[in-house]
Amino acid sequence: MGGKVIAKDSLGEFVSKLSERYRIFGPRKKGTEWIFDEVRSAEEMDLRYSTTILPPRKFFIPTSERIFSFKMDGGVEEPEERDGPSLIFGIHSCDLNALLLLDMVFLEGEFPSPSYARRRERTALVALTCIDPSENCFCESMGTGPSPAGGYDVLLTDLGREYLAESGSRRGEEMLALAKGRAVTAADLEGKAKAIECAKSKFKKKVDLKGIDELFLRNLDNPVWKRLGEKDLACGICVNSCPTCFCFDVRDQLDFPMVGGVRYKEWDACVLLEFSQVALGGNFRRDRAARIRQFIGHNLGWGGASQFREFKGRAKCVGCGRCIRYCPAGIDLTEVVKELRGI
Amino acid sequence: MAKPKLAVVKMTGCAGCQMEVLRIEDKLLDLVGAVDVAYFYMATSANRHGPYDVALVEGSVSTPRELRELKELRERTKLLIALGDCACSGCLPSIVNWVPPQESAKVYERFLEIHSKKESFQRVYPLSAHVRVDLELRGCPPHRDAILEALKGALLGIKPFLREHPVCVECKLKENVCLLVCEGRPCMGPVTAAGCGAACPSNGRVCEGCYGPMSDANASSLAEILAKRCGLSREDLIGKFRKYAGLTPAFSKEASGGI
Amino acid sequence: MRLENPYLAEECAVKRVKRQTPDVYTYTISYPRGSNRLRMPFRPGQFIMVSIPGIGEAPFSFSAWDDGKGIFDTTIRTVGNVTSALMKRGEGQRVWVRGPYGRGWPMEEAKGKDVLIVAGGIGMAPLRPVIELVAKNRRSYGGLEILYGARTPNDLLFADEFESWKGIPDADLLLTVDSVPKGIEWDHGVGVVTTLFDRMRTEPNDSIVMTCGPEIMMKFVVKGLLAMGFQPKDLYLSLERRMKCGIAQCGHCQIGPKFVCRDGPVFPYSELRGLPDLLV
Amino acid sequence: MSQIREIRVDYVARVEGQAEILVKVMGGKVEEAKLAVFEPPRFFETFMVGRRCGEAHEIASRICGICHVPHQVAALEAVEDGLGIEVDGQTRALRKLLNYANHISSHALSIYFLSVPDYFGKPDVLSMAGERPDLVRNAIRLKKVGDDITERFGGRAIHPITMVVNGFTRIPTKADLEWAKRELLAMKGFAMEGVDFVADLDVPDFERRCEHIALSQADQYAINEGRLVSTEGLDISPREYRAHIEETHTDYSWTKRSIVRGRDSFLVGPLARVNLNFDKLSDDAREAAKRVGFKPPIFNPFMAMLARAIELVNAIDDSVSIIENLRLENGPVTEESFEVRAGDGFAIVEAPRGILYHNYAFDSNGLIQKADVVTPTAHNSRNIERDLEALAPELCGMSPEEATLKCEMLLRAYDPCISCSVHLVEVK
Ligand SMILES: Cc1cc2nc3c(=O)[nH]c(=O)nc-3n(C[C@H](O)[C@H](O)[C@H](O)COP(=O)(O)OP(=O)(O)OC[C@H]3O[C@@H](n4cnc5c(N)ncnc54)[C@H](O)[C@@H]3O)c2cc1C
Ligand code: SF4
Ligand code: SF4
Ligand code: SF4
Repeated sequence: MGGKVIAKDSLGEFVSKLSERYRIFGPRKKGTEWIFDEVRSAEEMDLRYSTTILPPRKFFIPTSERIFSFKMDGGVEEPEERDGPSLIFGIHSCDLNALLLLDMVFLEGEFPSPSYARRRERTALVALTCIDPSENCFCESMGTGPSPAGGYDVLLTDLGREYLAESGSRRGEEMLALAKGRAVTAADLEGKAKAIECAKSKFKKKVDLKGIDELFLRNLDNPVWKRLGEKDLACGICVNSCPTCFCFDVRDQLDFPMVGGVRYKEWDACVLLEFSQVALGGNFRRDRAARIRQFIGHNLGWGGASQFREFKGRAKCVGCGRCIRYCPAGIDLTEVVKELRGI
Repeated sequence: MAKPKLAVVKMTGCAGCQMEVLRIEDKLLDLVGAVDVAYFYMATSANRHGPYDVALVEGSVSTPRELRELKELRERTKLLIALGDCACSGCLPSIVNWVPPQESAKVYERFLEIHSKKESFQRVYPLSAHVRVDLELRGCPPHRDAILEALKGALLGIKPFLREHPVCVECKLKENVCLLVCEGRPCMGPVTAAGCGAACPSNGRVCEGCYGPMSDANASSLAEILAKRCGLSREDLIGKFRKYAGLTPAFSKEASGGI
Repeated sequence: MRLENPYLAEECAVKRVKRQTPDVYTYTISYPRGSNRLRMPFRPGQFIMVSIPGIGEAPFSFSAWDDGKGIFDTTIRTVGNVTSALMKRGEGQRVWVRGPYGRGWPMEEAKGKDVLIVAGGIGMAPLRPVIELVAKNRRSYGGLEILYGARTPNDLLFADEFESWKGIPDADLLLTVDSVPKGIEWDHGVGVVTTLFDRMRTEPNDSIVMTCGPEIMMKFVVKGLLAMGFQPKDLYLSLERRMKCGIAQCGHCQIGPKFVCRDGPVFPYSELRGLPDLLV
Repeated sequence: MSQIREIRVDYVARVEGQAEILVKVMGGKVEEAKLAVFEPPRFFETFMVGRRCGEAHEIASRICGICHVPHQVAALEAVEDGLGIEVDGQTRALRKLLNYANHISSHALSIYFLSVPDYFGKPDVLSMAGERPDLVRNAIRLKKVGDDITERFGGRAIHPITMVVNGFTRIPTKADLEWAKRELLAMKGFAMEGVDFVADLDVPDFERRCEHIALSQADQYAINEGRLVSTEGLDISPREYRAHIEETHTDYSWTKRSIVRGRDSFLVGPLARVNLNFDKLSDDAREAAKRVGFKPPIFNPFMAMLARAIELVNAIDDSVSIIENLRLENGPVTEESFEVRAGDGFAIVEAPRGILYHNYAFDSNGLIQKADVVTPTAHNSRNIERDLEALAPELCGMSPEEATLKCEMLLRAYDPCISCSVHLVEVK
């Protein structure tokens, strides 16, 4: 696939050209943090962001989504999708890899989700190599960053005064055709490699993945879980900010005066008590210890690709560090792994 | 089928919950079509005595007269719903339960004289301290959507969906900047039941806990975090937990200073 | 290609409601004429998602199935919103059904082997089709032994079919209850279902065990059978977890790497051993 | 012939809270005229002691679920007074907007939900829906506009959350303001018609001269700030309140009752406000009042309903002009972003049903040492009894039903908030 080198000055023009074809969502400052939000120009974006509060999965699996509406006397209506093409600008490698993982859940199973497929299809991805990982990032350990190996339409890498823009798809090629820039040289690719090396040297958190699935299954009774269960608030922040957590609840809501209603889904979280509750008050994960073990175990131990395909070895966690950044109780899954390993 | 009979009853409270019931404006006319409002003193002068299918009871129990009324009501009511914090946990006025009785007697110069005629426990009790409560709609006041859900549930004979998970869930789903983690402000969201739509954090304020404890509140851990991260003193922490729901089992330890 | 919304269900009619115990009813549900589900392959142990608009959706196993007619039975204990609404609305009501989903009982693996069924309470529901299938293809299977326990004699499902089960060639039915209320005649065992192991004739070799019931019961069943020399790979359990989608997406039913809806609900014990959040 | 009559209303419907009325006439002489409140006391002033002054308004809000905004504003102003904080114009404007929103929904409730059914022989507003569908729909909508503005600007319709000491935790956006203006203007027509509608009702002919007290400001219709003035020449600042207003107890009621020291009971609320601030009303409100023949001062307490209708027009007009002049220059503040110090602060605010007095003293840690709150209904309670006394001879000639209804109508005209009247501390 081709590429171009775009001067930083021309990025605005590129974005405005893109905005003629796509609704653009990019990182925008919100208080001390960032969120992915609709933007109209490059100035509205802050491409030096670290991570956003909610991961980009919110665009593909909305926090709350109507499955269908119904009338009591029969008749079901699926929501109409009218949205045109959109584009996520500046998605980091961790979040991009997270989407590839969600694809396994919502596209590759026996019952693919039409709404997810549609949204994936109509959404272009302009990825951005991370040159300044935050103190909580560990994508390198997870093999998901700091620069993505694929899955993007366009990949931007900050080379100082310019961006190296590489296309990763036909759509990417078309997008790059809109950009003003010069041809890519070997020096540019070298610059990218250097930028990645430099980024790698900045990671403070690491996870040793060797035999990690067995590590977790061997340690189901490790006292660490009990201790975490005492600290854990079961607030759900970790799960809701996780880019690969896919769980949801399904509920019916009747309108008043009860002639019809909607069946909708909403993000759910395994750390919440209700998540595993069944009729008559039964609960398979009543203890917070079991729930925090499920969250961390699912992310680093038994979840991920091995749950959806035959092969093993790709964890559900992509190392974005959000759950660490936002946990009020200071629970850090990289530390938990160390503890399980007895380090 | 006869329309279910609804009663809206007030005990010791501020009427805010009844006001929230009235705020179902757009659905009010439909509601009247679906239920028979048999008793609602604030809204109508055509009040009938039970039996009722559903009773929404606002306020806590603070006088012998109310206790009598509540017990009678329970007998006449199929589904008794505690409407709002006062009914569920005593709400802010429950702070008085920690005040020695002599102090509250100062409220009235001739307290004892009045007291002999108009008795008061000088304490507030949630309804569940005295009768079986079928459903609790928490919040100060509970959101009208929850009230509607409860009424629909009553009409359908099912348990309504109420958010028992913490405010943090709704707060995150709204993509608010976390006031506790990012700004070090003493937010009660992690132990407080949702349902308000994370009203306070979405409006730049820390959650004060007005929906009472969530299903699995880890009060002691949050107390530790608030002390460490936000520098709250022991007194501050008591104040935080002894506010809307200090009487609930989940908060009572922290509300009493950790004992 | 246009993908079909997997949550859309087929509107079916409840043809018959039969009371089994004070809180368990068998619902005979029929697909509408011309439904493309009519010829869906069905395996005992699989489940369907049944919903009532406005109330909710819940997973239930088949307790019988008639391929030709597109009719199936599901035997349901009234415990919550969906199940109470089903019970209250009774015959003639319309319900939404989607499925079948999941991996059922190992009817192929069991061919030529003895079949031991151990059921507790409502857990008999998904096992009834196994009994019927074995009876129908009697020569494909070895001996059939059914151990069934319930709280009281009144809580035994399908009591009116016990005689015909006993009539199946080379089949045994052993019953036990936790307690017998006054005034009820009972000449079977009293005690938990594992107490029947003493009287059981199925041997560990060349046999397949299928068990369903409360997880804590299955725990003791597995423990007892392992001690008797049964192999983990021959012990099949049907598990129950909260379920919202039935299609390995909502995440509620996960047990470690397994989705109960996709990889189960029936699992050989060898696949479950060592997984988190299990009682067994 | 000695005639004994007793009129008793055990539990007055369509007013907030729980109260009974007892009137006894013997031989043409009034023996008793009591407003007995059995709504239990909640001891707010007791349990506020020891709480942080930054929470005073949040706690005080729960004194009343109808006039929560004025309670909050009064508590905030009193605490700020004690802390020596001077808030900016934007905060004051937004607070006034919120208080007006509260007046709008409370007045709409009082007129159409609580009082008007009496004049149509109906038990409640919804049973009027068949006959007067437009009236009912508009009344609901008018009340909703007030609630919705409170919700959008205050974060919640009942017990709002964005108002804090020294500002707001969320500043409304331009779009919020434009929306509010649209919503308000959409109801202007109905509010104007409301004045004529209420003026046409057959309001009891009754007059009793008494002192009327309200807040007053030189340059605007006063609801959040100003001096306390009266028809008898009172003119004091909030700080001087206790020197002039005195509270007493009775043994039959949990409500305390106020009188002006050395004088008598007095009336607060919409009638007092319109009487005393007639020239500060918006042009349309004043014109509408004149058109229906409202000539201040009016001493018929039943006319409070008309005053409310006039105030609805004024609240809409004044809110719109506040919105038009708001520039939203200052950002939000956090819940307790002020320096604590010892202080003693006072404030008086107009709740929909009359003046509300708050006073807090706190120590150098900002912990409340003393709280003193006097609510409108406490202010009015003695005056209601004095009206009942004056009404009593007339009641004697009526059928029991008529007499009862008249008493209830009088009470409803005062639009009492009984819950908030019963929590009072005698400060010594
Ligand atoms: C694979 C499978 C097969 C089952 N087969 C049968 C059967 O044949 N007969 C029978 O009586 N019961 C069966 N159950 C249990 C049955 O699903 C629950 O009793 C039922 O969901 C309760 O629904 P409710 O709406 O009445 O209860 P509520 O408590 O009101 O439940 C609300 C929601 O919670 C979830 N939920 C609650 N309890 C359970 C549970 N135990 N399992 C899964 N989800 C739950 C459901 O999504 C349900 O919609 C089965 C469960 C599973 C997982
Ligand atoms: S791990 Fe942290 S973020 Fe997750 S539920 Fe527990 S306390 Fe909340
Ligand atoms: S601001 Fe409060 S409610 Fe929101 S996520 Fe943070 S702690 Fe939870
Ligand atoms: S955020 Fe907390 S204090 Fe605010 S409304 Fe919700 S539960 Fe109440």
